[in-house]
Amino acid sequence: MEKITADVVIVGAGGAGLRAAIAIAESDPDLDVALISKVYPMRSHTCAAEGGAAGVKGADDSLENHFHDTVSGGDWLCDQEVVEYFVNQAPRELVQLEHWGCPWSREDDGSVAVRPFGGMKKKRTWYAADKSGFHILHTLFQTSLQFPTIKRFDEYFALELLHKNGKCRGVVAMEMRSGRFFSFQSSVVIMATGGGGQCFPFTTNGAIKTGDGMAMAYRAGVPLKDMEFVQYHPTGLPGTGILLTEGCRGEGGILVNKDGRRYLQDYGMGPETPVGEPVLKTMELGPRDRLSQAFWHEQKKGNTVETPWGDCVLLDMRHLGEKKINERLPLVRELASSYVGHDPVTDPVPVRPVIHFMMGGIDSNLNGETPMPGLFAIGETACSGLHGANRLGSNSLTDLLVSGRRSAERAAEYARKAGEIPEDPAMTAQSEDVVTAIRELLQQSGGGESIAGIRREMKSTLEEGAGIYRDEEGTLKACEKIAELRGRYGKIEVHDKSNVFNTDLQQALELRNLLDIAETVAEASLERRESRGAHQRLDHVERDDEHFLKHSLAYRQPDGRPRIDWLDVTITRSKPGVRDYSGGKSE
Amino acid sequence: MAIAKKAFVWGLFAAGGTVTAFVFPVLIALFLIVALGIVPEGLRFENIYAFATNWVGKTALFIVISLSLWHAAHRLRVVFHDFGVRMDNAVANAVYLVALIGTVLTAFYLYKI
Amino acid sequence: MSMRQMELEVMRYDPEQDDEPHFQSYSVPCEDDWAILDALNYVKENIDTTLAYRWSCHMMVCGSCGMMVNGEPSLTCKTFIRDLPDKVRIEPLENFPIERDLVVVLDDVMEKLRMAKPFIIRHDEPPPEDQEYTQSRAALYKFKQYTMCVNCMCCYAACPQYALDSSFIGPAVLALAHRYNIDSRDQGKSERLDLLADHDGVWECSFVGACSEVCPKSVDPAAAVQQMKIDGAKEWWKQKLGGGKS
Amino acid sequence: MSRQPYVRPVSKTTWYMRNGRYRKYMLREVTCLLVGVYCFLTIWALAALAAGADTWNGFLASQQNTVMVVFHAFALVYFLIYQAFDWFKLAPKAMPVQLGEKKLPDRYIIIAHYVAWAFVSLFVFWLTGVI
Ligand SMILES: Cc1cc2nc3c(=O)[nH]c(=O)nc-3n(C[C@H](O)[C@H](O)[C@H](O)COP(=O)(O)OP(=O)(O)OC[C@H]3O[C@@H](n4cnc5c(N)ncnc54)[C@H](O)[C@@H]3O)c2cc1C
Ligand code: SF4
Ligand code: F3S
Ligand code: FES
Repeated sequence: MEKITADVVIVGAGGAGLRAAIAIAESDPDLDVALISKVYPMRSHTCAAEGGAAGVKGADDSLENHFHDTVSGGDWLCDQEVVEYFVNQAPRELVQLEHWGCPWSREDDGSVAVRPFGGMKKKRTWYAADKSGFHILHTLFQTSLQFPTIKRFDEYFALELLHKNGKCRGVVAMEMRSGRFFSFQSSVVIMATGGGGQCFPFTTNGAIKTGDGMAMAYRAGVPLKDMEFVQYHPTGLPGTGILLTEGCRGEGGILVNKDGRRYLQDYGMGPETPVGEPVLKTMELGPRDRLSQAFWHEQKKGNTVETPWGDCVLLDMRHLGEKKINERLPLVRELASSYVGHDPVTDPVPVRPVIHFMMGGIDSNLNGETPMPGLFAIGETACSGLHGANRLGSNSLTDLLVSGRRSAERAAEYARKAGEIPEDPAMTAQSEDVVTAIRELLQQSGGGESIAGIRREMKSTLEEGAGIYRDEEGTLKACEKIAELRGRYGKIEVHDKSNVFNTDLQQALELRNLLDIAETVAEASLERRESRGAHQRLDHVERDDEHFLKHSLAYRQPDGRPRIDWLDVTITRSKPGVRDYSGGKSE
Repeated sequence: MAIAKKAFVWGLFAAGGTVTAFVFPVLIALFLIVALGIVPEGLRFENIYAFATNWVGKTALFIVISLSLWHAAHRLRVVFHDFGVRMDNAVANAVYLVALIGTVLTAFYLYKI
Repeated sequence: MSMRQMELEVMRYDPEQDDEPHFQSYSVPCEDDWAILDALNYVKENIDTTLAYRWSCHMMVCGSCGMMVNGEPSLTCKTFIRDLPDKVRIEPLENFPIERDLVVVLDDVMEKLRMAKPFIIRHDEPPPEDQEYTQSRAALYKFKQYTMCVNCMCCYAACPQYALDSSFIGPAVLALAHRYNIDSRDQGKSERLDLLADHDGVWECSFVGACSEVCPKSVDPAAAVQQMKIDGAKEWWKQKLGGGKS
Repeated sequence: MSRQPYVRPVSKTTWYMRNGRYRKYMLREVTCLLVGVYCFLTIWALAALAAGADTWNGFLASQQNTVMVVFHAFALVYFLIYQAFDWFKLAPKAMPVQLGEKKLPDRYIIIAHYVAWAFVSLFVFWLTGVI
């Protein structure tokens, strides 16, 4: 096995990983950065983000406003010092991106334009048409090309963290094209591997979002925080899960059930507003979680429409007319026509809630530090306490930048202090063990389990047991089932034996990661016996600040099952209050 | 860094391409008309001679022919390349030389008129 | 929804087994609204787990799923079976070495991306860190189209000049250089000139235009390259004429 | 090492047979031969003109035969399709015109080219007394 040493290893080259890499390269050209990614950087799922990135801009807005929107949006589960830092740094980071060439949309006077977004009191979402994440990612990637100290390892699949005496010491990865293994040894690893929406059946997340970084950290003994908080987006296309932006409803699209009734009025989001005249915070412009929950009730009542892709409700935009749709929602028209064969100009489009974002992740703080010295975590894979129980739309893209830069500063400092990476046979041995396990996985046969089969079962288990609404019985069942699937995973067979670009093996390894995090989602959902933000329990419908104004922490036990512990939330200025559910709090 | 000579060569090619697109259809049409046995008024010796002795006429003829030659030469160079002839330098020298000869001849005859 | 039985003829190549690529046929029950990528995923999940190909977003934005579909470079998540005959041939993108099955080696273009210097270069001070550049909508519009490239490399698979000589920098990278050249915030045009100067740069393009015809994102790299040539020609005269004076 | 990327052969001489798009391109490129031919025909005409009225008339007479009629007719059609119209079609790519926040639609640029082309053609016909 080849050994590669670097001062800082970054796993993940999405928005967060790239931002961190640039920050290190800019601040200290003496530090070598190894940037590992399982796909070419511009394929990272940051490219799929449409809406935009939030940061206070303009005289009528204030950092205070952004702070309060975020904290109440997160149902007070946010760590407030993190939010404070975040809202402070957000504008600066977004301007930085502008200086690097991001093609932000503009106002008449040539300044960067901002748009309104759900849950944000003021217009503060910076956007680049309906491809904000795409442009952010490409700007960062292209900017990173000027730094010779960033050494990229594209299409290297990270497998396992290396650690010794509780300290992080690197990571083992496999080069996809050759099947060769590499031991990246370093005193600092920044984990930036994105979310894990692929553990659910319907998701806006790409195939690569398999929670690898979370699982690696979890197996290395680092807890996963707030895993029960998973955000649904109410209007995804059935089948593919492709996102139809909130803009559809912002422009005046309405949601109806099979009887043509605007059912949202039955779930506390009324009174019904006139068609084509959307009113902020009511009906279709209610919050994401509420809309998704209303779908669930309609489905239970049998009011949903049966489609080839399962139960749906209808997003009706016909009254907007062809001209407006072409002008404001061209991508939506293209996506809906192409993927479900319904042109919004002439047909209502079937939609359903789809998994969108994981608030939870590797336990980290303001600086991206995790409980394991030397291991940092940023972006969607981390849970710094910024998003609390429910992320506000457009806070995530900004977080990639803010947490990326901040953790890079700290990581650089840590690396400089740690100095030379010593030759350590124990690390090489640890790496060898990882490889041996994979070789064994490749060899084993005859177990009779298939990767796709277990994956399907896992997905439907989570959807049923830890979906939009949860209860004791369902989550318990999900926990058992996933533990069982984890057992059966031992009997899978990897048919592809090639060393070259073995995607069969990759999918097997990703499935293992998904199972690990799926189990923490189910287990944390079971233990949080209250309803808060994206976590709604039918058997505990109220928020319970007395017992659960706490982060959950999932630790992996020796038998592989998670143990849930609790951690206090940092509250500085904003005491828990009523989250105004009459609308608009969530994005 | 200096820009490759190709910038110059290409500039002439593009100018020539525009000229041929605008002028050659009507030029070919004139040849066709003549071939059909009709000699239009303007192509009678006295008239065409008068046109070609006029400096405006001379300049126009020179520009059209030389740029078109250049255009043809450069494109021919690419055609050779596209047909798999890979002695680009030799090809370039040959085609540009022919274009140059054409240009010199044009100048020479125009001068003599 | 009705089903349609499709026959996929997929090019396979495993360097550890094969000396050269061969075709393998799969009969796939497809739903009407499927893209070719869905059919491949069906194969991978249900018929043959060893098939290797790249994909991620399934929404035409990550650029990883470019392949030849019946000879045409295409994003397979954007190529729908309803537009295709019952028998479809799927090959890895042309003009790139085949790593494995439908996966090609992209090293060459990835390295060339760097040559475009695709980042803002400034000689003057940028504005302070809390203040953005002003850029009119017109100025943004000027280069916006060239920012839409997803690096799917379909244009490289379509460009015969790249096929004939892979030292040619090629459409997408040149379009990217042009994107920065004409961004009102950038002052690095002269540093990107070697793309114009070099023989492998814009001059290798003979304006076949195939790149723009296949581009799934309407980037129109052919246009960018022609504009760069005009820029180059202008610059040449400027240097010649200006050179005398200095 | 297990990697062994496979490079598909590309024929340097017959690659354009691969698809219609390439063939069309090649048909366009070979218009340069026609341009060359007409350049030298014109130079020949100039030489005749320089030599005096008799030579000029002789030149005209030499052109008047069926072979030339067929050749010119073919050349005219071929040239129009593969060079002139193609050139006009592609012009907006090379020289886009932006008016404020919108690009002038390509068709206007193309139409402008056709108008100019018609004007040039008519002018030449007028000059030569065809019309
Ligand atoms: C459809 C959609 C729309 C969205 N819209 C918005 C929006 O409008 N505003 C907003 O703020 N947020 C939005 N989000 C959320 C936001 O886009 C994501 O949270 C964010 O992009 C995540 O960025 P990241 O850098 O953490 O991870 P990613 O961009 O997902 O990158 C992860 C990186 O890690 C690498 N990686 C993963 N596993 C491994 C491994 N095992 N080995 C090596 N490398 C690995 C990958 O290759 C990749 O480079 C949206 C999300 C989706 C899905
Ligand atoms: S220019 Fe178009 S075809 Fe070429 S890589 Fe970019 S998006 Fe793909
Ligand atoms: S196809 Fe190739 S030759 Fe030029 S116009 Fe496009 S780069
Ligand atoms: S899968 Fe992302 S572009 Fe096709």
